[in-house]
Amino acid sequence: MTDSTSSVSHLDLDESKKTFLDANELILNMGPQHPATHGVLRVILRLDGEKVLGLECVIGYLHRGVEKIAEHRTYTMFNPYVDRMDYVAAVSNGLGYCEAVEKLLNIEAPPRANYIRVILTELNRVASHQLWLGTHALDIGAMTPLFYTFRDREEILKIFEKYCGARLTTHAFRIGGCQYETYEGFEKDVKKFISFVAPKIDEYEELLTTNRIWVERTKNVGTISAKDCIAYGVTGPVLRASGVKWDIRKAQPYAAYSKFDFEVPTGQNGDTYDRYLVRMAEMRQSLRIIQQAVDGIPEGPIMAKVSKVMKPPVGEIYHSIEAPKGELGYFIVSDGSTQPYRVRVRPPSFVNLQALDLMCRGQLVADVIAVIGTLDIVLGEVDR
Amino acid sequence: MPDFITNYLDKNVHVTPGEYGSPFWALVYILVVFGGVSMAVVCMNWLERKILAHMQIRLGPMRVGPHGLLQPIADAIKLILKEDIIPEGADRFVFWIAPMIILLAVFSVYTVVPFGPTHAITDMNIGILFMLGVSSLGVLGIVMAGWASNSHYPLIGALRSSAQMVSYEVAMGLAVISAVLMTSLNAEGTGTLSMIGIVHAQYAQHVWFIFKFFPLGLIAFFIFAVAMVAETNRAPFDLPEAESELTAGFHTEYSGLRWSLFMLGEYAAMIAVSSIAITLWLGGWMRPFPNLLSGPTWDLAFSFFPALTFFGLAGMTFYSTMRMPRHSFFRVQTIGLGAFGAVFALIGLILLLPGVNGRIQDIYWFIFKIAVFMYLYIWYRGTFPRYRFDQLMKVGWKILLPMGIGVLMLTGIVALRTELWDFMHEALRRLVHV
Amino acid sequence: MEPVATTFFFYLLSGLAILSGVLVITRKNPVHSALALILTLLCLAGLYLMLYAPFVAGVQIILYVGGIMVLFLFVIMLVNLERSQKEKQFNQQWVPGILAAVALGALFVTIYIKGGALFVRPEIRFPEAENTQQVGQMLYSNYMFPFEIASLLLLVAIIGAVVMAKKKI
Amino acid sequence: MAPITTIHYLVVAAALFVLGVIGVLTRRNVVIVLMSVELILNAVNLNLVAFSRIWGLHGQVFAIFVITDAAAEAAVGLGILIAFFRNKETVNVDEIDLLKW
Repeated sequence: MTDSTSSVSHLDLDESKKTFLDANELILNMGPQHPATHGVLRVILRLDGEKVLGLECVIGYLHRGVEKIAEHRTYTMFNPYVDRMDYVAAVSNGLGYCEAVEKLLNIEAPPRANYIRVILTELNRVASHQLWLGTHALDIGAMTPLFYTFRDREEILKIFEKYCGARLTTHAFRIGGCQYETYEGFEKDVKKFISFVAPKIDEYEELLTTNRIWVERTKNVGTISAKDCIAYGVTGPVLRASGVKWDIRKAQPYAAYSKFDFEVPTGQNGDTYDRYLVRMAEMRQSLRIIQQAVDGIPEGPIMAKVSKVMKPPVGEIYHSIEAPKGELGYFIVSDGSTQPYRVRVRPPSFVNLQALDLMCRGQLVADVIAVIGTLDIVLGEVDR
Repeated sequence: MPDFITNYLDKNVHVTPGEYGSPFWALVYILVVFGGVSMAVVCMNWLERKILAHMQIRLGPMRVGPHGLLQPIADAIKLILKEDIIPEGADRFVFWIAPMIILLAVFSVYTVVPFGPTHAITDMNIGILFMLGVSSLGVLGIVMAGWASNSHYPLIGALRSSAQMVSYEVAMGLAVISAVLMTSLNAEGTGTLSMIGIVHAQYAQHVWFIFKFFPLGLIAFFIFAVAMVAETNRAPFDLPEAESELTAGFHTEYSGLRWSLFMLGEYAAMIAVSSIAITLWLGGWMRPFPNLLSGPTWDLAFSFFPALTFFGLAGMTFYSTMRMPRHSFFRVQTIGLGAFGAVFALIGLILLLPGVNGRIQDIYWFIFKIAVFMYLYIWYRGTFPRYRFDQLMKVGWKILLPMGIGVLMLTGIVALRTELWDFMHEALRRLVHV
Repeated sequence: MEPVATTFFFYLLSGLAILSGVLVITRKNPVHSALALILTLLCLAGLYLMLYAPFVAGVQIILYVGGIMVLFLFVIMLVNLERSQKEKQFNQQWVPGILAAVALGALFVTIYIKGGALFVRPEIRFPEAENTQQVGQMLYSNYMFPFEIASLLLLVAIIGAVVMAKKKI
Repeated sequence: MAPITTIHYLVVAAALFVLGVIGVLTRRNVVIVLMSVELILNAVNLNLVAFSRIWGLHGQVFAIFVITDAAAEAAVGLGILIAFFRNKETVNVDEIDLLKW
């Protein structure tokens, strides 16, 4: 696979590597309006018959200038905007931003707030993975898992709705803690959800894990080695599926993660199937964390002392968390005013998307779809 | 009544109108069969959406009519009224004729489908060969549709589809031949390619060919069942129209009425290939156990099935009617659903009439078997992911084809086992004596 | 069973066959040519049916129309050049070519007129229902050797086609 | 109208044969030349089948052999065509006169 994946045109290929359809190379424009590009990604494929010689991603169709907007909003006012980046994991985005600003302000959220944050973030991780699984399976042609995952994701969204009134772009956290105390029966709901969803995850696995077609479609597809992952800065389940045990929740614990006992699932081959297994295992680990957090949630305040007008000291901060899709980092520069001087987001989808070309070369068109699905990109986050 | 109408109705006529040479009745049969198939496609549209929806824990169409029963009609109106777009740079003539070719190919197949010993438009000496040949014409329409659209996705879809259909036809043909081979196991030792003859052969041998030489018949049936899904471009072999890869494959550029012609062709082809499978392996129009459970008592017992089916449908409909929300908004829908159930019950009652009952048996069992196949198609679609192109080719050429050849050879060996044994015995004897 | 309206169907089918044969050799676009050829082949299959050769008709449809013509269309798509349609369609020797063909046609006509009696013989009516069986028995008895040769020929053709189309195996 | 006899079929076959010959001799596009060859083969087939009605089934068997040959011929011919097209980017017969490249 090494030689045929070179990006040279078919005319420059060695005679021995030319194939039946070399008579003409095909440029196929996939997207931005395409059912399997998860929004508005545009991929320009250079095809040799059905084999991908190389591809180029064209992004920016969903660019809203989130980073620039930040420069004209106060720290508090910018908080809801981050929800609109990775809109399927809005809680994680909010957590990352709030913690980054807290670090800049040098305050810390109270323990109860941290526990609530962990519960909601992990719930959101499950929701995000469920959405990923549904759409990924749909891309590969299995229709049914989509509806199963959406049915179960609904339960999570209901909890969000009860907690903060919003389902998707939750804006659940505030700088310094949480705005809302948990509602009556929150813990019961979460526990009920755990016992509800655990068998459902088995159900998804029953449909897919040992399904011959699924295994054939995903094994050895879009393989990426650990070395390449690190070189490209790929993080999250994609990195872990290549065998690197790197999870910021363990490596640089934030919120209350140091208090919980959980494992970081890894794969070996770095192919689409391993990424699938890793994400499935991650869902189970998330449930474990939620269980522990709900059981051990402390009483106490949920908001640290934060002044109404936030004026962080001059300086800069980089804080990253483990979002469902990988390392989500915020780099904030403060000039001492109420508004950040510069906010730079390190979106995991954007960084992971870089590896698409590497992972797809020499594979078939159908694999490009599978790989786009397995990278779990959200265009809102890629384009910001 | 004129002679050309009454002649065929004579009690002594036990052949299809085509064989009898009655153009009038052949035309009647053609109209009934084609109309019936079109109706079946419309019902299939609703059923697929409903069954798939219930497999996927949702309700499916619910708005147009009670339980979405009028949805196919609404769809048809929508498709007819939609703008008919022909892309710039398309080859207009080929673009226009491609869906026609598919429809022509698919509907021609129905001329030899035996819904009963005399309920076919005609019976041909080359029936099964004709069916395979004509159904393979559909690929021409697909190739032309893809090429004429002057666009990349349809072109790739068309190339995929032609390669797929051509390769699976080989395995399909081998499976069919092994079934045809089984028809020759009679006193004269001559088999038949005629569709009606194949079913009669199963009756004469007291076994459906799926159970003949167990498991050889079953394997051949399995090969055919896989190949027929691939032939009709249905999940999990729906690569030519893979939505997530090629948007819609060869019919990406089609819209409105032309697009619906493709859909009509696809569903009609599903029914057509299912009826080949039923005729070859599942005893065609025969009811279960026609030899084992014979006699007037069993005949009477089985003759209640058509009516019972319709009473069951009527019962389901009445139950749904009871469960309709009691609100004035739903009054029309509730009445409509009740009327629908009443129609079902009425059909059931009509089917109980002795005159009708005797004539409807064959058709009922044939359609019942088709319905099972249609359900399987929907089930596949709800369960399986999609194969990749190279894997699809691998399955076709490296698994099904050798299996087909093996089954064919084994069937031949088993069929001629006594002759083979005698031959070997004789050869060995001579060898020893020499 | 007696065929219905034999004369009408004969003229219809043969007229269509010849008309689309003309289209095959005159169209600029090879796809249109292929379409016309498919129509010719189907008409010929109909004529075979009228000649009590249903098996040949079936083989004609399944092999020619379903197999060979798909191959043709496939190749046309691969090698179809926009510019080849704008080029000259007929080569320099088209006048002698047509003359030779017309001379050949005249020869045929002469033979048919002069030797008309040769072709008039009583028809042998085979039972149509037995056609396939009889052809099969003939293939496996009288023509066993040619049959095997034909299978060999097909094998050679498969290998040849693969070798030709795939330059480096 | 007169009943249809063997001679009628022979005339149709002759017409198709002549058309095929014209196609082979005059067209430049190799694909169409190959199609004309198919036309010729089919004319022969029609003759064979027409004769089989008065001479016995041998004609039909031969027609089947001819169809087999046509399949082989088309496969190899089109294979050559593809190999040629890859090298010369043309499908015109009168440019295939080098015997080597």
